[in-house]
Amino acid sequence: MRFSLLSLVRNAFSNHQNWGRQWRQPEPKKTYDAIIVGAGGHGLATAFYLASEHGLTNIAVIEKGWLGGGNTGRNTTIIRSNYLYDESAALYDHALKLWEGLSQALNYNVMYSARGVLMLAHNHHDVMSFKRHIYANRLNGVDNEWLSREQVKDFCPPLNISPDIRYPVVGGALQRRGGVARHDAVAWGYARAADALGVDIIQNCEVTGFKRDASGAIAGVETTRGPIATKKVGVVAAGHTSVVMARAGLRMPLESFPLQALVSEPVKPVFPCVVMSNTIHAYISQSDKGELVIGAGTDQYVSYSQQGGLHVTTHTLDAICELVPEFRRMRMLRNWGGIVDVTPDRSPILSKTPIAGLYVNCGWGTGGFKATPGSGHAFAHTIAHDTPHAVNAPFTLDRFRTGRLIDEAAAAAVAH
Amino acid sequence: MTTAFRLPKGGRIDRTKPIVVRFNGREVPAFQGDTAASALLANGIHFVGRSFKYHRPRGIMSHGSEEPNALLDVDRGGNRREPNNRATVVEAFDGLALKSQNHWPSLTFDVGEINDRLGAIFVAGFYYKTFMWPPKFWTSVYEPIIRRAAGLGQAPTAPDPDRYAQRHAHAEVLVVGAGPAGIAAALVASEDPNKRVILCDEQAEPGGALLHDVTSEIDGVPTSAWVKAAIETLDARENVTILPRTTAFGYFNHNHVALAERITDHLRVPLTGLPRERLWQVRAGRVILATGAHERPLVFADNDRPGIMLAESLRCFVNRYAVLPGRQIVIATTGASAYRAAIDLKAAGASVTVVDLRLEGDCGTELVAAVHAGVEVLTNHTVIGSHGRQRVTGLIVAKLDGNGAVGAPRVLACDCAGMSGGWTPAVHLFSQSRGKLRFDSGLDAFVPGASVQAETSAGSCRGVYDLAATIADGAKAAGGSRAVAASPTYTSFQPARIMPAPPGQKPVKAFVDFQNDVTAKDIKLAVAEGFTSIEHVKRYTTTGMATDQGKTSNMNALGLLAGQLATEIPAVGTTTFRLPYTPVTFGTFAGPNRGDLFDPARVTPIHDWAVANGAKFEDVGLWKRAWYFPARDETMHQAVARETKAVRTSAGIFDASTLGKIEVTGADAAEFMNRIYTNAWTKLEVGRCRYGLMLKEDGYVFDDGVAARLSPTLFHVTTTTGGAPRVLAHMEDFLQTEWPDLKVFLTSITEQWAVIAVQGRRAREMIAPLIEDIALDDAAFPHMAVRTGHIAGVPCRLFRVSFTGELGFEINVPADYGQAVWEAVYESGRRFDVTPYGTEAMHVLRAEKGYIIVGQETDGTVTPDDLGLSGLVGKAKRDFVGKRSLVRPDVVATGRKQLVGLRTGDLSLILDEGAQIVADPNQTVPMKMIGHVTSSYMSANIGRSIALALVVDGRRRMNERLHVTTPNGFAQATVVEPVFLDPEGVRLHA
Amino acid sequence: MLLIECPHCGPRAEIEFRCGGEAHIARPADPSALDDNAWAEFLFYRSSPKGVHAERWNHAHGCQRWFNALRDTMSDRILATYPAGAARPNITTIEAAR
Amino acid sequence: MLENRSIMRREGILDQVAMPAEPSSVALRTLPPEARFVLRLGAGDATRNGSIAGLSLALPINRFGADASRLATRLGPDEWLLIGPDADAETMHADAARALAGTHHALVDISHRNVGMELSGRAAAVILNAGCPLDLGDRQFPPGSATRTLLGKAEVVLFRLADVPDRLGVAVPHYRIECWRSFARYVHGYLAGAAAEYAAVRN
Ligand SMILES: Cc1cc2nc3c(=O)[nH]c(=O)nc-3n(C[C@H](O)[C@H](O)[C@H](O)COP(=O)(O)OP(=O)(O)OC[C@H]3O[C@@H](n4cnc5c(N)ncnc54)[C@H](O)[C@@H]3O)c2cc1C
Ligand SMILES: NC(=O)c1ccc[n+]([C@@H]2O[C@H](COP(=O)([O-])OP(=O)(O)OC[C@H]3O[C@@H](n4cnc5c(N)ncnc54)[C@H](O)[C@@H]3O)[C@@H](O)[C@H]2O)c1
Ligand SMILES: Cc1cc2nc3c(=O)[nH]c(=O)nc-3n(C[C@H](O)[C@H](O)[C@H](O)COP(=O)(O)O)c2cc1C
Ligand SMILES: [Zn+2]
Repeated sequence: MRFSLLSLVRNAFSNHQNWGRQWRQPEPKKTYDAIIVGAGGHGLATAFYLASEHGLTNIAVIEKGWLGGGNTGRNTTIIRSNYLYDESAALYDHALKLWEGLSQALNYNVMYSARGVLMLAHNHHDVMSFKRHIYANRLNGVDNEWLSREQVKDFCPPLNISPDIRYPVVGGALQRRGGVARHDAVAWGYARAADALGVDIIQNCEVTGFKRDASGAIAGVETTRGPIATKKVGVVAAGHTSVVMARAGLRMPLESFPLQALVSEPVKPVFPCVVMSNTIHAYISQSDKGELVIGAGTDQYVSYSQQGGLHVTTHTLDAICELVPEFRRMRMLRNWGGIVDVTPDRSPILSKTPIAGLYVNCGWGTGGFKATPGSGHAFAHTIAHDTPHAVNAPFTLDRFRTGRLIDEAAAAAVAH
Repeated sequence: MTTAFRLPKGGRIDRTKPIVVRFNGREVPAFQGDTAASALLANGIHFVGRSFKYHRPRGIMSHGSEEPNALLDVDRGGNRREPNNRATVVEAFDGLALKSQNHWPSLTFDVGEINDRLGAIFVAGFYYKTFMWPPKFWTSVYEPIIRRAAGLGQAPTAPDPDRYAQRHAHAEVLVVGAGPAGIAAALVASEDPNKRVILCDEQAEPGGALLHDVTSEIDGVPTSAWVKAAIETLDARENVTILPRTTAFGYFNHNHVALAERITDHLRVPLTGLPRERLWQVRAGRVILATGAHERPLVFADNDRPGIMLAESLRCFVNRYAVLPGRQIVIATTGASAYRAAIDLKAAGASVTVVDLRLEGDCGTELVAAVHAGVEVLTNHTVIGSHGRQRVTGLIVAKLDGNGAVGAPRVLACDCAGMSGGWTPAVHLFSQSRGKLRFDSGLDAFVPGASVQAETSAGSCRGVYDLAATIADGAKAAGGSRAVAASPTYTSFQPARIMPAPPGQKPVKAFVDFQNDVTAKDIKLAVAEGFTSIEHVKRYTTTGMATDQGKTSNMNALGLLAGQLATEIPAVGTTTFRLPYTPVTFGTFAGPNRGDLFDPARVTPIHDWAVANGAKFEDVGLWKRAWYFPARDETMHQAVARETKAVRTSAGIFDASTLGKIEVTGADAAEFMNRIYTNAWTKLEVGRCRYGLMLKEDGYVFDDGVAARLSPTLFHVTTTTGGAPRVLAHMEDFLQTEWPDLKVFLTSITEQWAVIAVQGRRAREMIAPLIEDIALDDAAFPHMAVRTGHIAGVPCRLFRVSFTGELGFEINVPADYGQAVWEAVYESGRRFDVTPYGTEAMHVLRAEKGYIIVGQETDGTVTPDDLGLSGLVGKAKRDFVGKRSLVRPDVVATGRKQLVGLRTGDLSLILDEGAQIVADPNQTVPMKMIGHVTSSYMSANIGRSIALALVVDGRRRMNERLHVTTPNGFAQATVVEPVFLDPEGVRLHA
Repeated sequence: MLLIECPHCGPRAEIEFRCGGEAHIARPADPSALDDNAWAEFLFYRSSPKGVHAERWNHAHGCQRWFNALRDTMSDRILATYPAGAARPNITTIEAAR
Repeated sequence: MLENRSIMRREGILDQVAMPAEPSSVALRTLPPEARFVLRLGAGDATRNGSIAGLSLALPINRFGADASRLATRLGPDEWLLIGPDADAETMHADAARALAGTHHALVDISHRNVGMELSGRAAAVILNAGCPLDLGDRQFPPGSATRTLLGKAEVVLFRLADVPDRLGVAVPHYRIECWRSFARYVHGYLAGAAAEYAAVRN
C-alpha cells in the first residue's frame, strides 16, 4: 500500500486494521544471487539499489539482530557533505543529493531536515582549516560558507559567543544543505522499499562463516539458520566488520570502539540547527520530538559492549554547557553507545577484497549515517558490476598498502 | 483556599512549618515535608498537565520518581527554573512556583485537545506515511508544525545561577536504596569498621516503602521506629556515609557507579557555597542493589484520567503526607497489595470499593481484612473504562462470568481511583551492570539472573516482596543474616496484560505509556505492520521512550506484545536499560568544569608582564600566548607591521617559553636521537645545535625543533608548543617498548626553563652587558651553538638560534627567574628600541624566511620531501621511525604537493590561509585543485604580501601563474621559491 | 571507566592511562626488508577481536610505564596485566567467560 | 646538569594568588620555592646505591621518605623525585652526582618546573577527591604515600604527609600537591573552588 495522507485517512476509517506488513519475515532460501551481511542503513540501501537499479532481486539481507539496530539506530543523525578532499566530497555529496529526494523515492518520510550544520571555529587553526574546506567545497560544487562570530549568533541564537569564555567562538562554517534525518525511518524506509522489490530481509540470523569454492571464491555463507549458497557477499557490518571478516580469514585495517550519544528530556524548539565544535568536542541538535541530541566521543579501547565510560560523557557535557550555559539545567534522559569501526585514515572502505566475490563496505567510523544512500548506491554498483562506481573507486583496501590515504582526520580532525 | 484534603493528623510533614506554593499562579497552602504532588492533592488538585501527543488532561499517577504524567515547570526563584519536573519528587518550600505544561492557551482550555479527537489519524508512526507531498512543504510547513507540537516544557533560557560539584569516592560496599532491604544490608555490611559503606537513596529520607507503611511492625515496633533506630545505628558508625536525595543513575564497567546528589533544590534559600548538585563517581568493591519495585498500572480504556492513580501511591499520600486523594475511591486491582491501600484509605475516612479481577477463592487474608475494615470488595470484576474528563468521576466495571466473559457494565462513581496490576522489580541498575535478567513467571516479572560484576540484588528489586523476607534478603546480600518478625505482606496477584473488555467495544484509548500517549492499539498496529521485535515496537510506537523510560509501562507493553505474537514474555525479551535511571542535569555532569576551570589555561613565567604591557593573547593548545602587543589603538596589522620591522631593523624580544623541551640523557642518547629523528645526530659536537625533523611511523611529519648537545650523553631537545606532550609520549613509547635496551632517560623540562628569544642585529649587544661567562662573538659562539653560563646573575642555557633569519639568541633561564631576566634584557635593549613581539609577528618573520610551522605547512599528510626538506632525511641511516613509509608507492609517486612561495599580482592582497589553488580558473565545477595556501601575511619588511603554499609538483612550477580562491573569485599568484628574504642567510651572522 | 591494575601502582582509574592499541605487533627489526603489504600489515592491520584482546597501556598520569593487558572486549573484564615485552599469558576465552 | 644558583629571588607563579579566607575545616597554602630533582636510575642500581644525597632510595613505588628538610619519592620503578630546601640545591645535586658517577642515570633539575601547595584539614581528602580519582582512604593512601595522578584536567603529584593538628588540636590529614608551573593557577583554583563548600558550612 502506498503511504500518503489519503491512505492514512482511509485507514483511520477502517480502524487501521488494513495496513500490511512493511516487510515480510521470510525464511532464508537455499540460494541467492547475492547476500548482504548486515541490515543497517548501508546494507539495506545496498540491497534496495541492487534491486532497483541493477535488477538483482533474488538477494537477501542477513541481520544478526533486528534491522536498523546497529549504528543506524543509535547515531546523532548529522548529515553534511562539506568534506575536504575531492574523493570524500564526491562521495558524501552523492549521498546528500540522494537524501534530498529520499522520502519520495522510498515513499517513506525519513524526515530529512536541511536545517544547516554549523561548525564552530575557536582558534586560528580552526579558521584556517575551515577556510580550506570552504574553498575546496566551492570548487567541488558543495555548499559551505564562512560565518562571522555575529552571523553565528544570528544563525544559532542560543550559542554563547562571549569573548570571555575559555575557547571563544571566532566564527563558523555553515553548510545549509546539511541537517538531520529520522534515523530509524531510514532503515525502515529502505527495508520496506527493498522488500517490495522482492529482497528477503532475514532478521535474527547471524553470518558465522563463509564457504569458498575450489578457486577460493565465495560460494556461500554459514548462518545460525543454516548454510546459504551465493557467489557474491557484501559485508556491511559496521562495528562488527573485523569479526565477520575474520570468519573469512581476513584481517582488516580497522579497530572497533564504543561511541556514545545522549538525549535530553524533550522541550519545545530551542535549538534551530546542528552545531559541531571539534575543538571542544560538542555535537548538538534538537530532534523533531524535542530532545537535544548530543554526540560524545569514543572510548580509547576496543570494545563491543555498546557502553562507554562516564568520563567521555562528562567531557562532552562540559563543552555543551560552555557553549550554551542555559542548558546546565536541562537533564539527560538517555545515554547509549554504538560500536564504530575506525580506519587509520578515518575514511571508509568500499571495496573488493582479496577474495573473489567478497566485497566490504565499512570503516565509516563515527560518521557514516550521512553517507547511507550514497554508500548503498555505490556499493550496489560495485557488487553488481564487480567494479567500483566512480565515487567509491578511491576508497579501496589497497590504499593502505600504497599510502594513498584519504586522511580527512589528519587534515582537519573533524568527526561526524 | 483551604487544604480540604489534608488529614488532621499523621504523616511525615512538619505541621509547624506551613508554607505556600503556587500552581499556575494560584496559592496552594502546604507544609514543609510535602512534595509538589502532595501539596496539590491536599488542595484537591489532580489535573496538572497535558499529555504529549493527544493533549489529554493528566493528573498525578504515582508517588515517586517513576511518575509519567505530572510533569511541571518548576521555578525556585532567581533564574532557577526548568521544565519537566516530576511533581512527585519536587520537595515543596515556601514560594516554590509550579506551572503546568504543554497546553495553549491554558491548562483547562487547550486547543491541542483537537489531537485527541484526531487520534484516529495520529496513530503510531503516522508521520512516516505522510507529509511527503509536495516535497517542498516538508521544510516550510510540515516540519515546523511537528516541531512546535513536540517537546514538553520550555527549556531554561536564563543563565544558571547554581554551581555543581563532583566527587570520586571509594567504598567496600555501596548500597543503593534505603528501604528495608538496603538498610538491612548496610547494617550488616558496616559491622566491620574496615568496610567503608555508602548508603544512598533518591528520596529525601531513608526508609523506602516503609515511609508510608504505618500499619506494619518489625520485631514488635512500628516500621518508623525500626527505620529510625537503624539509621541512628548507621549514623553512629564512622565507616558509613548516608546520602539522601542521591540517585544511583549509572552502573558502568568495573563497579563504577554514578550517583547524582541533589543538595539545594529543596531549600528556599540555598546556603552560599553549597553546590546545587553533586556527581559522585563511586568505585565499589561490592554493590548491593536494593532499589525496590514499581507498581504496574492497569491497561483499560481511558485509564489516564486525572484522579486515577497507582494504588500504592494512594496509600503513600494518605500515610506519608496525610492527604486524602479523594473521598470516594474505587481501586481496581489484580492482586493483593492494593488491599493495604484500601484499608488505609478507609481508615482515613474515605469510602472505598475494591474491584478485583481475581476470583474470591484466589484471594487470601487481605480480603477478610478489607471487608472487616469496611471496604466493599467486588471480586471477579474487570474495569473497562472511566468517566470524567478533567477528573475521573467514575469507573466502568463489569462482572466476569464463569467463562471469563464480560458482563453488563456498571459505573461506580468516584472522585479518585486506584489501580494495581502487580509489581515490577526495579532491575535497571542490575541490567546496566550487564547482568542477565531471568523471567520469573510466578512473579510475572524479570528478576536479576547471573551477575557479571561484583553485585548483589536484594529485596523487592529481585522479587522478594514480603517485609520480613526483604530484611533477611538485604542482610544476606551483605554476607550476614538477620531474622525479624514482621507483619505479613499481601503479595499474591494474577497478571493481566489488558483488562478484559466486552468484544466489539468501540475503539478506545487504553494507555500503556502514558507520557508518550502509546495505547494498546498502537502496539497492535505496530505488530500488524511487521514491527515484531520489542526494539522495533519501542521505536515505532515510542513506548518506554519518555522521560520516565517506561518504569511503569514497559512490562505492560511487553505483555501486550507477547499476546499479539502469541508467545511468552521471555521470548520477547526487554529493551535495553540505559542510564540515567532518572534524568540528570547536564550541570551535574559538567560539574566545576566551566569558566576558568573548563580547561587549564597554561601561562608562561612572562605572562603577567605581557598582560601588564597590553598583549592580546591567542590559544595554542592549552597555552595562552602573547599574540601581539598593540600600542594604543593599533590594529593587529599595524602592531604586527611595527613588531616585525623592529626585529629586522634593530631587535625584538619574544616569549618562547611554551616550546616543548626534553632532556635526553644517557650513553645511548645519540643513538636514540638517530632513531627518532630523520636526520643524523651521532656526529653533532658538544656545544652545537641542529634542527631535526620527526616522523610518525606512517612517514608523515610529526614534529620538528632544534636540539642541542650539551654533553656526549645529554641532549636538550625542543619541540613545538602543541606537540610537546605527544612528542614525549611518542619517545617514551619507543624507548620503553621497542628499544628497552637503550641506555636513555627522558625528562620533560618544558616548564623548568623560561625561554626569551632576542632577535635582530642588535641581539648580541643587548644581552652582552648581562653576560660575563660566555664569549658571544661569532667565532666563539657561532650560529647553531649552545653555551651554559649566567645572565643577569641567573644560570642559563644560551642557544644561538634563529626562527626569524636574524642574528638571534634564545635565553633559557629557570622559570621563576623568567620575568626578572626578561625585564633585565628588555631594559638593556631600550637603547636599541627593543620591541616585544607576539606569535603573529613570529609567524610573519619565519614565513619571510620560508621556515615551516608543523601544523600549518603540514597537516599529517606531508612528507619531508613535500616540504623540500629531504636533505634532512638521513639516507645513510639504516632505520628511523617512519623511514620505511617514505618508499611506499604513493609517497614516491609524482604529483605530490610541494612547498612553494606565492607572490600575488596585487601586492596588498593577503590571500586567505586555506585558499585553494587551480591552474585554470575557467573550468567547470568540480574543478581540479592543485594546492592550497598554508601561510599568508602582509610583510612590512618586504613591502608586499607573501604566502606559502603546497602545490602539486610545485618545485617544477617556478614562475608559473596560478589562481587562488578569494572570497569572491580568484586572484592571480606566481609560484616562487619559499624564501622571500635574505636567501643567503647573511643576516644570521650579523 | 575501567579500573586498571598497573603492575607498579596497583588498581587505578582508567583516566590515568593511555591505551596504545593492540599488543604484540613487534616492530620489524629491519623495516626496509618488508614489502609494501607486510609494512601495511604492520602499520594498519589490527585484529579488533570480540573476546580476549591483548593491548598496550601506559600509566601516563602515574608511573608512566608501558605494560600489556588482556581484556575481554565483550565484558571489558581485565584478565591479566603483564610487562611490555613479556609473552602473552595463556588465558583462553573459555576462562575469560567464567 | 645543574647550573649554579642565582642570587635573584624566585618569583612563583602563585605569588599573586589571593589566599581564600582560611576556613577551619580546610587550609590551602602555597609553598615557598624549593629545590627539586628528577632522578632516573635502574631499580638494581638504586638498591646498590642505597641512599643518595642523604635520602634513601630504597622505597616501595609510590612511597616517600623524608627527613626534617628533604624528601625522596619513588614515583615508578626507576624514577624518584627529590625535594629539598631551595638553599640545598647545590649540595643535593653534587652529592647525588657524586654518588651516581659511572652509573647510568639522569639527574635533572626541575626546581622551577614544579610548584607546591599544601592542603590540610578534616575535609582535605574529599576536596582532593573533587577532581582526583585516587582512593585516599587511610589504609589505601596512608601518610608516606605519594604518586602521580590527576586533579581535574591537570596532572599532579600527591603526597600524604603526616597528619597535623587543626585549630582544635585534632589530628587531620595533610597533603602536598605538586604540579607543573603553568598548571598551578588551575590546580589552586580547582582546590579553592572545591573547598568553598566547606568554608561555607561544614565547620
Ligand atoms: C553514537 C553514534 C553517533 C553517530 N553520529 C553520527 C552522525 O551524527 N552522523 C553520521 O553521519 N554518522 C554518525 N555515526 C555513524 C553512523 O551511525 C554509522 O556510520 C552508520 O550508521 C553505519 O551504518 P551501517 O549500516 O554501516 O551499520 P549498522 O547500522 O551498524 O549496521 C550493521 C549491521 O550489521 C549487523 N551484523 C553485524 N555482524 C553481523 C553478522 N555476523 N551477521 C549478520 N549481521 C551482522 C549488525 O547487527 C548491524 O545491524 C554515529 C555512530 C554512533 C554509534
Ligand atoms: N505487597 C507487595 O506485593 C509488595 C511488592 C513490592 C514491595 N513491597 C514492599 O516494599 C518494601 C520493599 O523493600 P525494599 O527495600 O526492597 O524496597 P523499597 O521500595 O522499600 O526501597 C527501595 C528504595 O530504593 C530507592 N531507590 C530506587 N532506585 C534508586 C536509585 N537508582 N538510586 C537511589 N535510590 C533508589 C527508592 O527511593 C526506595 O527508597 C517492603 O516493605 C515490601 O513489603 C510489597
Ligand atoms: C536521534 C535519536 C533520538 C533518540 N531519542 C530518544 C528519546 O526521545 N527517548 C529515548 O528513550 N531514547 C531515545 N533515543 C535512544 C534509543 O532509545 C536507544 O537508546 C538507542 O537507539 C540505542 O539503542 P539501545 O539503547 O537499545 O542500545 C534516541 C536515539 C537517537 C539515535
Ligand atoms: Zn603505574
